[in-house]
Amino acid sequence: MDRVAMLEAILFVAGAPVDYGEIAKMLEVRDEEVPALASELKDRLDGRAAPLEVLDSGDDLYMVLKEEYSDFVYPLMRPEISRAVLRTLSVIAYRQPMLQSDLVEVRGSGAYAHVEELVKRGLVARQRSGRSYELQTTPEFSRYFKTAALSSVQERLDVR
Amino acid sequence: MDRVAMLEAILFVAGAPVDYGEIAKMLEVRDEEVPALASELKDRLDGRAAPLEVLDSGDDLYMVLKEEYSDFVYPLMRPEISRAVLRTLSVIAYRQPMLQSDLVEVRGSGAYAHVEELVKRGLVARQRSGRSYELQTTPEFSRYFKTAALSSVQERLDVR
Amino acid sequence: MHEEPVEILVQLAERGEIDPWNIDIVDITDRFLTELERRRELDLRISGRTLFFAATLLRMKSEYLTTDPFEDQEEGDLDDALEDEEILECAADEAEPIERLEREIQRRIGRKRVRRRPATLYELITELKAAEKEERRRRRRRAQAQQHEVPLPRTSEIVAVAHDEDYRGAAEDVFGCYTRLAPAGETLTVRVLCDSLGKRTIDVYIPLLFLALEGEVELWQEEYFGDVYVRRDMHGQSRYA
Repeated sequence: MDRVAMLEAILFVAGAPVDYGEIAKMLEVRDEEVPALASELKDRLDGRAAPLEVLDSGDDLYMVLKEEYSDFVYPLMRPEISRAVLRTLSVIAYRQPMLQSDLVEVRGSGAYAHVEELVKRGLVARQRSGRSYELQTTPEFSRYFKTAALSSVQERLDVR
Repeated sequence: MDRVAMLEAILFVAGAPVDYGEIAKMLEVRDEEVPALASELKDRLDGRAAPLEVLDSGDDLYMVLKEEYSDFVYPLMRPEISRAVLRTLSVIAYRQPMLQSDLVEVRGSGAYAHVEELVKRGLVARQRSGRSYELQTTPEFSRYFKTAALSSVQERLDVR
Repeated sequence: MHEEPVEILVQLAERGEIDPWNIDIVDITDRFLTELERRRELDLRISGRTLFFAATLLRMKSEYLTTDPFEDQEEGDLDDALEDEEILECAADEAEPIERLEREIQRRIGRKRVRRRPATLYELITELKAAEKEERRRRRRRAQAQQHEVPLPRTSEIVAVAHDEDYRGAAEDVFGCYTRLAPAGETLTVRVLCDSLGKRTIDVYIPLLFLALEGEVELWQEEYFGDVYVRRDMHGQSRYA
């Protein structure tokens, strides 16, 4: 069977970044062969104007919608996370580590409920710090961002 | 933006069948135009040897892995219907039409919840019959298991 | 006039400068009382004020806790646009990167939907086989339970059978008779076996129970006091065949 298509099949069903090692095992190739297969898959996706893109972090691969398509689809498909919660998460990710009291200053009192939801989803960690809480994103959250090439934003995310 | 790629983006994110109507609304086209877009997407997927295929029921579209690729990837994934529910479904499929009370006799009282789930998934139809319900599989059932006629399912299920 | 610590906290909370959620009222009250005692200035009026402030804080906290989060969310959705404008005003220099970050987060987290594969026809068939096995087991259990209501063999009879002829020999005889009458594993009644062997029910039934226990045959009964059926258990590995 076509290994590049097999790789696409794996990434299609994964729903999260997949380690080189895991991919290599499933495809019965060596770890070092994974980047070449990924790059061939990228070419194929571009070749047929697919809305999909393969993010390669050097450790894992992640297939996501290209940015312009995600802007179009997610607002319509009603993502599980509301726009307001997403904005709160972005502020925390950008400013982390951040005091909850500072967050409320920026996002209003609705932020308490947002933090509650984000902690429950395992995207934000909350730790007592004096009279307030210190907030930062979790390793689970970072897992989705290993591949980010977002210059200054990336630096902020690498704080931890 | 490229409507065919937009359609692919929608189906990629949905991970479930999406109604013609919903697709038409998102793409801002008329319902009648959806099948043509679907067929163009099929051609593109074939063209780049993608492991994906578009299933068109006439009411909705569903993007799934082609069978040969699902045979390769699926052993690594969990099925969306639990084994217990699948077992209940198999009994209904084999004995249909079947009274819910007889089903509970065979499968235990957990079967009520299973039937609930199967009805919601559109795989089983439930019709009042005296003091119980009569259960049978739906056309969606045959479509789900990719078998053309119910009778052939019956034959294949005839393991005794 | 010096402001008391608790009063300061209340004012801070009222001005929205601290989150009442994060105040440990017990701790603060204790510390305050300890401080007063240390200074040997304990006085009922101050104590009363302390309690009053503590109560106020408690009320604020309980009000926060009892706010319906859904009510908040609905309002929140309507306020989304407002909040977004707010954030642009608050941090103009940060608004652009945060917006970019938000889109990137949505793209990645939104993808997070673990796809489950559809069930296959093969699995459906496998489960059907399992269901049948399960049902046989259930029937067997029921049959065994009902057997105890059918004329019960007396203990002396069982002992007699087990002693007179060793049970394995008796089981071999009964099984041999069964295979002769039902070479393809068909279903027979115990009555037929008794007639064929010319034995009493008890002399056939006890060996059958042994055979059922060893997984050679299945025994069941469809109605109270009705016939007891025997069938070869195809899943069992016969030692007698």
